[in-house]
Amino acid sequence: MHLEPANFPYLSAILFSCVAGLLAIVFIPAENKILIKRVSASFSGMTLVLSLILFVAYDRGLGGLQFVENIPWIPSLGIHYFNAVDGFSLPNLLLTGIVFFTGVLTMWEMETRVKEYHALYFLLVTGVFGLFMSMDLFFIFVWYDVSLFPMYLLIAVWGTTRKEYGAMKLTLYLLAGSALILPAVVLLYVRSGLNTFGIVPLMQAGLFTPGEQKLAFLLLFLGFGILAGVWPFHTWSPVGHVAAPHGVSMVHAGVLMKIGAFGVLRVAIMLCPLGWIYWAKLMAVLAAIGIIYGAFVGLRQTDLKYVIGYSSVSHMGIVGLGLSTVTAEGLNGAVFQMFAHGIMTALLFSSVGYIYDRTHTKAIPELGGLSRIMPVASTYFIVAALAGIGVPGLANFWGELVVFIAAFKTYPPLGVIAVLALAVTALFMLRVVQKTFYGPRNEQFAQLPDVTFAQGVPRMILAAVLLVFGLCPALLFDVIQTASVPFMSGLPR
Amino acid sequence: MKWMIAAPEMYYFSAALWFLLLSFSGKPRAKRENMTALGLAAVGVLVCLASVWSDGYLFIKAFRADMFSQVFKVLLSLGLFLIVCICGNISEIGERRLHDFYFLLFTCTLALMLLVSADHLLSIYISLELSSYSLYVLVALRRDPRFGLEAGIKYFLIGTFASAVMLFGMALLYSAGHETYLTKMTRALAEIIDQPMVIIGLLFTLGGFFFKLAVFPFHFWAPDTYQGAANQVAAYIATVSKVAAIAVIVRVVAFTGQGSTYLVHALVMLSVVSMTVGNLAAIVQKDLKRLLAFSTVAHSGYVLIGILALSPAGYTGAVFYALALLLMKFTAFLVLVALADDGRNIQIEELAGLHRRSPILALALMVSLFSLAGIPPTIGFTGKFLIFIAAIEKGYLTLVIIAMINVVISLYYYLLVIKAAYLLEPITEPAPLRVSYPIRLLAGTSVAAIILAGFAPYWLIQVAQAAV
Amino acid sequence: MIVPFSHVLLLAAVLFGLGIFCAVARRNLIMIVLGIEIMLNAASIAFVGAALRWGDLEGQVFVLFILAVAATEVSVGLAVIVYAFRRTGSFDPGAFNLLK
Amino acid sequence: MISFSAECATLTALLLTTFPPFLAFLVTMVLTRSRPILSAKLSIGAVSLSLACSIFLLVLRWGQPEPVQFSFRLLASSGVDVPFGFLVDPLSVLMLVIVAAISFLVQVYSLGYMAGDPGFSRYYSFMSLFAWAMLSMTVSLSILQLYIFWELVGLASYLLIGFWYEKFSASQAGKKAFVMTRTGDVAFFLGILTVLLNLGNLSIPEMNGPAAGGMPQSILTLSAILIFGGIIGKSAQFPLLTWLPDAMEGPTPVSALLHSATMVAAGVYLFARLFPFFSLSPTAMSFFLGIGTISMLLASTMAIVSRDIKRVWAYSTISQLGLMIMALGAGGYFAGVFHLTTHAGFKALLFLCSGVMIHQYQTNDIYELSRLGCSRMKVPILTITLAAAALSGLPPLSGFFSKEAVLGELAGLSNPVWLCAGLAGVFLTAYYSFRVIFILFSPPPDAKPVDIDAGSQHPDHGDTHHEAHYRFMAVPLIILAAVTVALGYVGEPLRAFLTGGGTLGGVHEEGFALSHLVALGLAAGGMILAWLEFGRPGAKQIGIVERIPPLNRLFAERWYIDHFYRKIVDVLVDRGIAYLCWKNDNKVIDGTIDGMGKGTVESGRLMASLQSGMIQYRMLAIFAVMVFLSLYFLFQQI
Amino acid sequence: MTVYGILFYLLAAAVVAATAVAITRRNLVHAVVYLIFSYFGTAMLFYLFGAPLLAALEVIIYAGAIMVLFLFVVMMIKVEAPEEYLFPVRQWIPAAFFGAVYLAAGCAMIFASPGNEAALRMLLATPREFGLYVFQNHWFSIEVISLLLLLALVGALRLGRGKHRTGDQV
Repeated sequence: MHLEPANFPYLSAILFSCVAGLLAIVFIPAENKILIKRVSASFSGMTLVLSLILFVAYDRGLGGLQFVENIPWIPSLGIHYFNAVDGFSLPNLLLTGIVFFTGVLTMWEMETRVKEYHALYFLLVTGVFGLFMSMDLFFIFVWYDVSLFPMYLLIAVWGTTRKEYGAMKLTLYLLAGSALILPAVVLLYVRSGLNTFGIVPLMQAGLFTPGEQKLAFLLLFLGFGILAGVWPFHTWSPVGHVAAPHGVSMVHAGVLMKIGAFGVLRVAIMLCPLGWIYWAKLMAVLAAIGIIYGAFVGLRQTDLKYVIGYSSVSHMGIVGLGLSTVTAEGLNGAVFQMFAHGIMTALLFSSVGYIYDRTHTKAIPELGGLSRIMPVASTYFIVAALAGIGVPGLANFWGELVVFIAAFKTYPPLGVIAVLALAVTALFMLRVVQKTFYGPRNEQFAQLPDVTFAQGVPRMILAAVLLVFGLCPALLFDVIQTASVPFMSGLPR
Repeated sequence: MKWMIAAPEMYYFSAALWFLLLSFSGKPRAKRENMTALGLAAVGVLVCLASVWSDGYLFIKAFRADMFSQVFKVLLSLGLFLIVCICGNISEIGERRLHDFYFLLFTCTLALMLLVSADHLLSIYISLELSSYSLYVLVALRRDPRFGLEAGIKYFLIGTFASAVMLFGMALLYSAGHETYLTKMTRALAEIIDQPMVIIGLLFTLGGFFFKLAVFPFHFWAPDTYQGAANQVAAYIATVSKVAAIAVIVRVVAFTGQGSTYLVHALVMLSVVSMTVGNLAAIVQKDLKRLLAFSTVAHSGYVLIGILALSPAGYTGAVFYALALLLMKFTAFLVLVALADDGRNIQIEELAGLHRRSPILALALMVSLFSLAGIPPTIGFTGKFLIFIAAIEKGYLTLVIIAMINVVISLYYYLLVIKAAYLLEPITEPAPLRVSYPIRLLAGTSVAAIILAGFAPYWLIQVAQAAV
Repeated sequence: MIVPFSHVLLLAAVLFGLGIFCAVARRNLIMIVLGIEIMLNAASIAFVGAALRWGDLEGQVFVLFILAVAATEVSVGLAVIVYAFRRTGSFDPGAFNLLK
Repeated sequence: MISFSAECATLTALLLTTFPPFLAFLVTMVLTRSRPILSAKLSIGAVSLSLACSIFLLVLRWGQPEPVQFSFRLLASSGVDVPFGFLVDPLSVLMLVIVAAISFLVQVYSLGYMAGDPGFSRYYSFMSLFAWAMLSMTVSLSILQLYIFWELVGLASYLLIGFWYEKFSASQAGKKAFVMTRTGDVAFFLGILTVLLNLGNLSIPEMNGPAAGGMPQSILTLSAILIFGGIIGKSAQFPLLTWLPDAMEGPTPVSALLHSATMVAAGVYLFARLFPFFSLSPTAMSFFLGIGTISMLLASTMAIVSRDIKRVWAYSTISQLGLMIMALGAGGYFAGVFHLTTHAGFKALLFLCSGVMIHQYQTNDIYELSRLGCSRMKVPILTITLAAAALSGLPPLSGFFSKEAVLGELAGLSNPVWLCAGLAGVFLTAYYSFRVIFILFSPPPDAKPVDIDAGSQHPDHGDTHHEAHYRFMAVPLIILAAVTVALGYVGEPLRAFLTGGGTLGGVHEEGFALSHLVALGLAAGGMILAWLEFGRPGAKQIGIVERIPPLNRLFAERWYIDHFYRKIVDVLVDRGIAYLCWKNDNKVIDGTIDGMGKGTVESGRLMASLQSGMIQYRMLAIFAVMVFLSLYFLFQQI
Repeated sequence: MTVYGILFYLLAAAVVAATAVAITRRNLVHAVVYLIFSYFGTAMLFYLFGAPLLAALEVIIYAGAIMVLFLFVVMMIKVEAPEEYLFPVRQWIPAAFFGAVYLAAGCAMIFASPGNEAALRMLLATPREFGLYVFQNHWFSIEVISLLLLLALVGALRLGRGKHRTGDQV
């Protein structure tokens, strides 16, 4: 694999601006809320800018790992502070930057315990960034947990519906996942005999016996899969989505679930390709079930956020399906879908957040006729919903398209099932749109204000991103391919 | 001057005697005694640090000073110092008793140091008894006699019972192997280690130390004793004596248990049961100290994993874990002591609204609990990580998975505590909490230490490796 | 030549068992302490026997110290028990159930 | 050199045709929401530009049947190479013109119809989106690209049908349209994937080319039928035909657009587009023929009994589309496309006329309309009659020629059933269209005609601009009427242009006379029957069918197809699968997890209770464990 | 079987019997007295095993000091004997069960280990050499034990002395 050292430590700079923001917030007196918000907005904006720079500066022709920073951390254990970016992680970094920034803006009106909220939020995102950019198993695990444990307080303190139950469930569930990841990681470390946690050295073929790979892959897949909302282990995610405050839901559905899928890709698939090939069918079946199942359960929901939660179960199923087709297209589609779904679901939650803050209800039957009252807000939601349906011209379409093509090539029957789910998804998404926004003007909320320009900014950004990548997907596919194609070509068959 | 290798012991001996003499003199005054003790403990830390490199034998090889023991002495002295730091307003020990209190505290530390570097079964036994007895008295010293007495009796009876078991075990070992020096036991036991009598003897012998470490089934004293003893004493038991126990178990197992698969089986069972029992029982606790006691039981289970790997990596992990336990448990108790200004027991719901009443304490509590749960980037995680590496190197994957599941369970009750501190609002607004500046400083430092040692543990690991 | 060493161990084991039985089965604090004393005694018999078997003095030395420890134990233990009796008015170990 | 410049010009024209509406859509959507007039201007300007360029293209490409392609790279994913670009051949050019023209007229018309509507600029932005999607779909190079714009067409029609979303029925209809077409599209997509896997390529020329012949017959049939699923959805053919009548909930101009040139026409267009590919599989072709026939007859029967003027035309659309599909299925490439062309003209005319009346009298009911005296609105009533005549295929109007062509194709088939079905269709068409006309013309005696200007107005705008609006609406009517009359006579040159010298879809001259005479006779018969029942003075205005209640109900209820779907969605999906999944999620999966949690806590309580025992129990426990371990070791030994 | 052997078995039997009787006495005084007998037996065993000094110490310290201390306490606290419910079933049945298993396991184990069949020879450790040995090899432990005794003294003092006042404080 090609390694391109960084001329400037952009990645550390991203982490640093997160940590710096965290410290800055910690040292601002809690009374000075507006300053805290400004600080957090500016620091998150900095990360967004940096990730954009990365996205632009990444040499697509060269491919491989770029912006490499490699510092020995615990030599005796072969742990390195090894940050790098490749075609898989770059879109996710960009995604994180966008969602982070917009998430901060979305929660601008929140006034309770602002300081703690933003501090924990920064901690959360630090973990996410770190995980996406780290190439060292130890650090990946560390970042994974760093991004998990703020969730409990974030949900339990600032959340809404059944928040303590949801928070506890989510935290325990995800830590159960990490309970499977850590042994697998250590197993790989020990069995490699190289005394290193670095992914690059561990990737060399023939390092692990097929047996080890199967075992480790299963553990890792289950561990990370829980976070990715793989079918039987998905129940934490709708509950968590619903309970969490909107900004956190955005990060949570938009980025955290991607961490799961990314972990499967980065750790499980890259280190245990044989295990991947061995378990691929299982993955595919679970993913297909998740797709159709999530859509059907979504049909029954009466809570806006529950609907979104189940839709993301379904959409993450598409990601899983892409990962399970042992092909480069599959990987491309999966990563693209991660990005697209992240943006889309963030937009959904952001709009729901606005609506909820005004109407103080998420129950679909109580809503309705909002489109007349807050046309702009509902437009944002509808755009996101359409993206979720997979309407061409918005980013999600491409991810689903490529994944379906790949899946149809590898597992025709599952591909058919997954494609059928499209109709169901359309049904329930449109149902929600109709019940929430259409219908006669709802007098109960008649005097509520519409989104002002300033409030609209985060949603505008997200919608614009959806549109841009929907119109020229090549922007992203070019990047992803630099990672997927060499990886697949180097795969032992 | 070869006596210098015993410098720490002599120092603490004289310090203890000094308090003994004081106790015959005038009436103690809390502030002054605390200051004296603080000074003495601080100097003690320095002494131990100074004698880290000393190496050699004393008393016809009954006393052995090497890197291992000296490092642990540093830990012990550090622990004592920290404990003395939070003894500022120790209201549960009558002011009249303060001299005895500090005398016992220092004696116990001395005993633990002797225990760490004792090399002869007899000296191990005697030093263990010395430390245990000082702890019995310390526990019973609590002013509220209902608690103090009951805790004292339970601690005393189970302790002596365990020590009798241990003695019998030693007798078995001796009668089977004719060796009483740990260093020679490896050779002596090599060929007969698989005889049931020897293993039973070994296990009985370890029983005494398991009692100190509160491993199932010798853990039964822990919850009641923690709950019944004064907060500071409980803190001392939870931190310092645990460190010594880990040290002596590592040493004994390392010297005697080599190549015995049955012993490993036994240890596996005990560790699994300990962590499961500890974590499960902790879920339903209301009293914070009791909860911490059960979590101690669980942690003893984790430590055993590192020890039963019977490999240098495992011992390194155990040593590192000793330090981790010291820090984490101390931080938790620090919060507890700072909250219980009148020395009462803290119920979990009393933590309500802590995040407003004292953010720094709430933070310290959260960090220490997450560290106890083993969440990175805290020292608790690093300790577990080292131990798990050692275990998986020996192929105990299932054991590690069980341990991780236990970690998840444990997180549940830690989160309940954190929830109390951060979510719940007190029904009746309690008296405003006055946290003295030094305590705040201490809390901040320990939080920083936990996180830094978890995030950049390199040189600490080096030290642990050097010690083994 | 007296007897095989195993018989001595057997004696010790029986005494140890009796001690444990006493400590476990009697509902009386003093009897618990007595039982523990019996256990110590069993241990010391084993030690002396072993010393005789190996023909050295280590075992006997152990016994010497066991005597001292036993004395300590009894003094502290009885002090605590008397203290407890003064409070609860009985030797019933079941009387201590405050902590749970 | 020449060719190059020609290509260059073509490309420019193409770009200028397709993109302006999109830009108009973005601008009107984002910037000029609050300025309706400006939005309208922008959108109409854009579409007129497209119209101009498409006509220019037509002129440019006239007489050059060989296709020209331009391809660009849009999606880069290894293994999936989707050629994106433009495919310019007679068919696409012709379609471009139709689409652009109709969109233009409809948008102009809407100036009047939609005036003062609160969502005016939204309306126009959606219109532009619609135009863009349809135009780009027309010239797409690859079937996948076509699918993408096909979806966008569906999206636009969803937005437009549900335009008045305050009305529940409207939003419902929009949703229904989208989901039903989506269902068809799933099949379409699967078909595309099948083709991709077996042909390895999705560009339309490739599929129509010889390469496709290499595919095994079964695969060919399968993929053809799957793709046809999309057509069924879009063109509202037999199983999925119920969304189209509901789509009348949208504003009438939208219906006009939908029914004439864009939405439903897309289906037939796709058929024509892939005609060579489809015709590789006879099985599939006869299947299509069957579907077309069924839909045609069903729809006509429904049209007979409907009282809602727009619905009548909607059913007629379905039946006419069925007719086109029959034609194509019968191998009449030109006939189908020709009928599509003419149908676009007069169907748009029909809707627009009805739109004027509806706009005037605020009702869709034909009897109401005639009672209110709509017959006194000169332009609409005349043009609608004209259009109806064209629809029922009376000479010398365009409908006549195209229908004759179609029937000619059917007559050419070996099996006479198809021809008979077609003729029956002709009869029914004439009957229901003139039923409407006669009802409109002969108001019941108790009619109290309302003066035009005093007529109740569109709710949202006053009388002042009324004249202007009327003019806006009248102009397109007249233009379309002219087209309707004229279009019939360009048939032959069009055939030449399309078939490029008769390569495709041969014509069957034999049997011409017979079938045509019969057709004419039937059309006249239908007309006369309608006159007898509705037209002649003193007619009770009750059709035969209405005299037979069960039949009437059957037709009025659309053969209960809709109930069937409702049932499926309600019972099977909602209360069935979805409910089960949901329960499973709550009870089984979550139940297990929570149960584990509760179990843990309970066992914790147990463990803690062990703690609270007496001292001696604890010693006993220690002793027991020790004994157990010794036994363990012992048995290890032995 | 030498006379020493017979002696050993007699003594062993006596010790076990005395202990068994002792632990079943309801009256604490009786129990303590019987235990003193068992300690005498033990002392003789020590003598038999060639540890005269230990025998003497056993008598002096155990039988003399410790048991007398017990007696003293029992006397001091005039405890009404019948108050105790001797051998509650819930305690002694499991205890007896495990005791039995333990003995079985113990026998199996003792006789399983080959080394234990070694017959004991007669040896004698004169007090002089014993003392020398102790103070040459184990004076470290002696120091520690002295500290332990001191601590026990202090502890006993504190626990015994302060109790009334602490008791009053509550």
